[in-house]
Amino acid sequence: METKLLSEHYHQDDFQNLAGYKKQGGYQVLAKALKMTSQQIIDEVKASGLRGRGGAGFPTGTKWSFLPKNNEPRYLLCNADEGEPGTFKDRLMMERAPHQLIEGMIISAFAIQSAKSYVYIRGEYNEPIRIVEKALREAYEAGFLGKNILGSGFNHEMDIYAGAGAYICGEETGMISSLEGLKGQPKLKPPFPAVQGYLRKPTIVNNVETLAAVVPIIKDGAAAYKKFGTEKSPGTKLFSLSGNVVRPGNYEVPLGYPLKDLIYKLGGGMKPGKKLKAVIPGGSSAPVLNAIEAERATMDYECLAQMGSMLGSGAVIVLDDSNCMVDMLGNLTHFYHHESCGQCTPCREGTGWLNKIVSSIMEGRGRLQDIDLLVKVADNMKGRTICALSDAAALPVLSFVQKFRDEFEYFVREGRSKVRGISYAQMHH
Amino acid sequence: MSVVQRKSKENEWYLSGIFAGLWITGKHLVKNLLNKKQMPTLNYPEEKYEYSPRFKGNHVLTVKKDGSLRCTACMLCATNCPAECITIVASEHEDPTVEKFPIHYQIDILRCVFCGFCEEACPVDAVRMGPEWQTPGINGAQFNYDINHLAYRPQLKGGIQTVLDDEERHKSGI
Amino acid sequence: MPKCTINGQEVVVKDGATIIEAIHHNNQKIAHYCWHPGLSVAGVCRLCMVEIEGNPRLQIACNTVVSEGMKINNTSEKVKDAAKWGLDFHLINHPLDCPICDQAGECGLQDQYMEFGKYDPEMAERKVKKKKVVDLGPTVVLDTERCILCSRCVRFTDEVSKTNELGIFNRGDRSEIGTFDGKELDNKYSLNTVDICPVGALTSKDFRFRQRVWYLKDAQSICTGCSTGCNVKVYFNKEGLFRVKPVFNEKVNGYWMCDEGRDIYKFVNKNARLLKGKKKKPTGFEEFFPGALAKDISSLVTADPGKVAFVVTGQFTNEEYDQVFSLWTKKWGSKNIFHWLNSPEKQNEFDGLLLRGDRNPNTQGLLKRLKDFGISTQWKDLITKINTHEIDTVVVAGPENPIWFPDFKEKLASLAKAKSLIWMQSSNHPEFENVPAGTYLIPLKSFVEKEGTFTNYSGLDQKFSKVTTIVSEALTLTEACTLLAGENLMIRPDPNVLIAAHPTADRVTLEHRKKNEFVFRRGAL
Amino acid sequence: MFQLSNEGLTKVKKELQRYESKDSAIIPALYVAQKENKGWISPDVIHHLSQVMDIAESKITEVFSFYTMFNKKPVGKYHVQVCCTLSCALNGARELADHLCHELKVRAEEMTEDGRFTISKVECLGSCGTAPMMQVNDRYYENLTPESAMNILRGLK
Repeated sequence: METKLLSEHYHQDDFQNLAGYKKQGGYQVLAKALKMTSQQIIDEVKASGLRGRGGAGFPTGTKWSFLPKNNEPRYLLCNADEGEPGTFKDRLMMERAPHQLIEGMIISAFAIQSAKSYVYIRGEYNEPIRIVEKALREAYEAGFLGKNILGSGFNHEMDIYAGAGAYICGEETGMISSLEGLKGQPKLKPPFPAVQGYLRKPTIVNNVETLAAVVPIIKDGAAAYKKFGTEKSPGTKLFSLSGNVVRPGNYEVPLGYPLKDLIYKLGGGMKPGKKLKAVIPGGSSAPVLNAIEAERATMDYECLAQMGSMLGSGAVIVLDDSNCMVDMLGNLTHFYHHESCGQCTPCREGTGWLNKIVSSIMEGRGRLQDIDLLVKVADNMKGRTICALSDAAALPVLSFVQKFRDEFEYFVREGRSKVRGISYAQMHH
Repeated sequence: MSVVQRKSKENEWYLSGIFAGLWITGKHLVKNLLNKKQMPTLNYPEEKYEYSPRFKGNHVLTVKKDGSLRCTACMLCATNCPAECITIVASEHEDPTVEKFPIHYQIDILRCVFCGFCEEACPVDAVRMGPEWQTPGINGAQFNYDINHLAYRPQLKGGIQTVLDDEERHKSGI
Repeated sequence: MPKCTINGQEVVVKDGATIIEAIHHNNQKIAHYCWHPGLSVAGVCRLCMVEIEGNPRLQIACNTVVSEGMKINNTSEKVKDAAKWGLDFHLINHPLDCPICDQAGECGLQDQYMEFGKYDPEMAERKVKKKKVVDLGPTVVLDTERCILCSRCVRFTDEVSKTNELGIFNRGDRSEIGTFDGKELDNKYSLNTVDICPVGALTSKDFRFRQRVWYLKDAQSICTGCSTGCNVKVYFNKEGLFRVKPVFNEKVNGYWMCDEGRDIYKFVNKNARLLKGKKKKPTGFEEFFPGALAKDISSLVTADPGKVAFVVTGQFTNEEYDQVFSLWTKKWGSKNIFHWLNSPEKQNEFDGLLLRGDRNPNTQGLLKRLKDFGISTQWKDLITKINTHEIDTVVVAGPENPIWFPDFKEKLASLAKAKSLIWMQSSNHPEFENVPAGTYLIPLKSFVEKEGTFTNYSGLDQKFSKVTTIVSEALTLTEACTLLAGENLMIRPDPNVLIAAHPTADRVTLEHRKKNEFVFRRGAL
Repeated sequence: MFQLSNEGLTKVKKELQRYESKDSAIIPALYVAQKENKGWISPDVIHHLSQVMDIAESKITEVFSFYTMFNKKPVGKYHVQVCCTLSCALNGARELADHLCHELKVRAEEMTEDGRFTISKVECLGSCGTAPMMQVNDRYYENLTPESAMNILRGLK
């Protein structure tokens, strides 16, 4: 069963509108929050153990407390540049409940005493942009945004910024660069955004789901929130289930939920006649799990980390046994090659190199040492760049080769796929 | 080494020595007349000696398929030349894939020691040492071989092609 | 002043210094491309990786500030491996153009690969092809394939010249440096981008294909292009000078110099020079050995020094001024010394970075000496005195580079009205063809052929030494004036000539000669 | 020469005021210009924007060439973008794209002869749960089959 903390009313059509949202108790939490002090809110969020839902899983309250203690203007940025292949939860949240996000953002902004916030939405999301824009107008009209919100003396402005198609803008400093009107290339750290971010001012960047989750935390308190999930990964999370399952979609379950239940109970299991082959549990950057590991895995930060993978953005991509893993890795390396921003050399050249090696294996030009070379190149891309895209490109390669090496060797030796029995040219005309 | 002159009676009688020499000459004359095929001397210049194809003789500048010079004017041959006999003046080529080429390439063959270092240094197989070994000339200037002589002299019959051409090199991604 | 340990050695560095600065300060080597001390930190080449005790991940040295007690290591296997692979990543799409690349011999990739490389390339795929020989503007040619995207040039146009012509377009390994369609990289400092380019992606049109760098020697000198007095390195061989590059001097020019200053080698080379002493006769010029001519015509000067005027430009060294002025004032008691100031209206112009309107290297030195010797003459007095025949003979110490003297023709014509004109100058000028009979031309040495001191606009004295000899017969201003005064030149023996100066230094040079001379002399990128 | 319409000009001017840094207006301005220039950005457009916004051309070009949503060459009236990344690929998106290309007799990234369609294979569009999918201009079409996709394209005026 799903545990709907955030998505309870997503099926209602009028939940998009202010009226419908208010009917379900909307903006009452804001009123409550504005009566608290900002430190109380930060403490509450810290106590709830809420961890960033965008991918890295950094504790949100801790992140907020990194802000310098002064009166410098600061920014809150909402990261809605959902680009990780397999992830589509933020889109659902913005389309179904834009006010939930706005409410969460105002509370968070109040907590960090920010007077200005931006929602950075990826440019392809025309529908969500339109909906959030409309919701913003409604919120301004109703006095939830602007000067002296609900008579508390707290002022806050919120605006939207549409990206223009770059995966790397989902990285927080890449997003800040993009918002500043530059290429979306990540910035050197240090200084960290909490010290010098947008326009060199302290900036907090949070994912849509993280900011929305602030609402139930303030509403019922940290203790109530901690009842869900596990000790170290409290709360619920939206998981985007996609790939070869019967019922793909977004499912909200508490963290620590077994992966096999997610696939078989909520997702309806595999398509008839197909067997589970592998699962990528946290968006395309997460190392792949094979069927045996997938049986044991529970969806929380610790368990997946222990298995050498990660929870990431919570995008579960299910692969059945009709898929050729070499082909799928080719697809992923192509994606990272396409999306590398080109700033750091290991990533810029490495992603291209990986893609070329996999392509030449698929096109029948591969050599056995190419498989080892893939591992070597990926190993040397890891941890050598400004942002994590290089790691994100390297990890799937390492895990694919490690766990499905026989398929790669077969492809090199025979020039055709072990699973599908056909060559690359036959796969793609 | 100094020449030691031994004074002796025998030496005073040089005529015996002369006849001994004439005897050897005559012996070979008769031998060669009887067996002309084995004769080591040739009727130069009507007849010429065939050296091995690997003989390091006069330089040749190789050409590409279209007949233009292969040389990229990198000056490694000139740098490597122990006799400093190679002079190159580089220039910009219209074709960006060629980019650089020599407008002037001169080898002072009288200074050359035929060591073959230029051939060895060349990264693009542009200069080779051919099997030619006759270098006649009337005055000093004629021993300064320029591009015309090095690449297109009549003996080369339109130039010697390199194995790998620019275009192929670029296509194969070097 | 934090104290840190680099490879086991304790080093004290300035507050806020980064690790790479500390390592350079400690004279140790570290691989790097994108970091340049005169530009902001980009941190993109990922080569300057160091291991910091207590940090499991390697950090880049250029963006990590040294903190107290930091233990830094850049010689461990882990760091070496990172540098090796970092270099290999740089090279996988870099064309093997070295034979035609102008940078070969002073290339960052070549140098650093020799030092830190993997020597076992595993790239077996096709390289990315990009545009070659892109004409970027009047001074620079771009090869996008060779570019390793260190972004130094982009940062230069962003931060130093502030002209923003260059950008990195596209993304991933399709990224390339370029200018917007049809826009040119055309600013007064554009050639600095060629200097800071660690590879042969940006090459100077002026120097392109003219020489291989290993045929050139270099020596330090002072730019005579304007009164800023940038410290420069001139590159030369027996054929003459080929190019000029800036040398770091915090007080004067920082890391940069202007494009106009890079042209100073052109008027020093033989084809632009006055090679022989000449005497104009109605039938044409008669050529003399310069020293002999000067001695020969000394009677023109010594007969009545009171009727001789000396015209001087701000292009000579302080030592020359001192000696010549004392000859004039002390020996002959004459104060007929006139300062030929070119374009006086532009004297105080300044473009905000380096280039100044005063195109003489030593105007300040000249003015100071004129004052010291109590000379305050007006140019118009000289003209009146010539017209009234108060002055018979005019001795001119002319400019090295007549391009910056727009009034050259006019001045020559007005001075030629004197009974005899002795014109001493290093460079030739087409106007010399039209001088009246009775004019003498004496070739002088240029700034690379002599040593001395220039005083720049701010009053800073900068010494420079002799670089090479181009016109061996030419005289320095002092020598010429000594001969004009009827005296003989003396060669004073150098007392140090028989003492072996630096026996150890010679050995060091020899050792490095064996390795790679160029790397050694250039030092860090 | 490309010129923004008056309406577009006001929009760009408004975007210039909207954000705290002037450069932030580059992306919105490029959107406005792309719409007015038949769906793609030519050097003309950048030159014009540079004059209107007083930002160096190289900066605008950097931004324009970095993001995928700005088209570097003319596209058809309907720009059909088929997501081909992992989740969609698992559900046959690549075959879908090939099918569309085959049906319209055009290669990927190229315009049909009548100038109506351009088919591009693009990276993840964030609709993985409803794969395979395509985006035609601004609109998403999800849960496609080769036939249904072709029907949609045929139905476009």
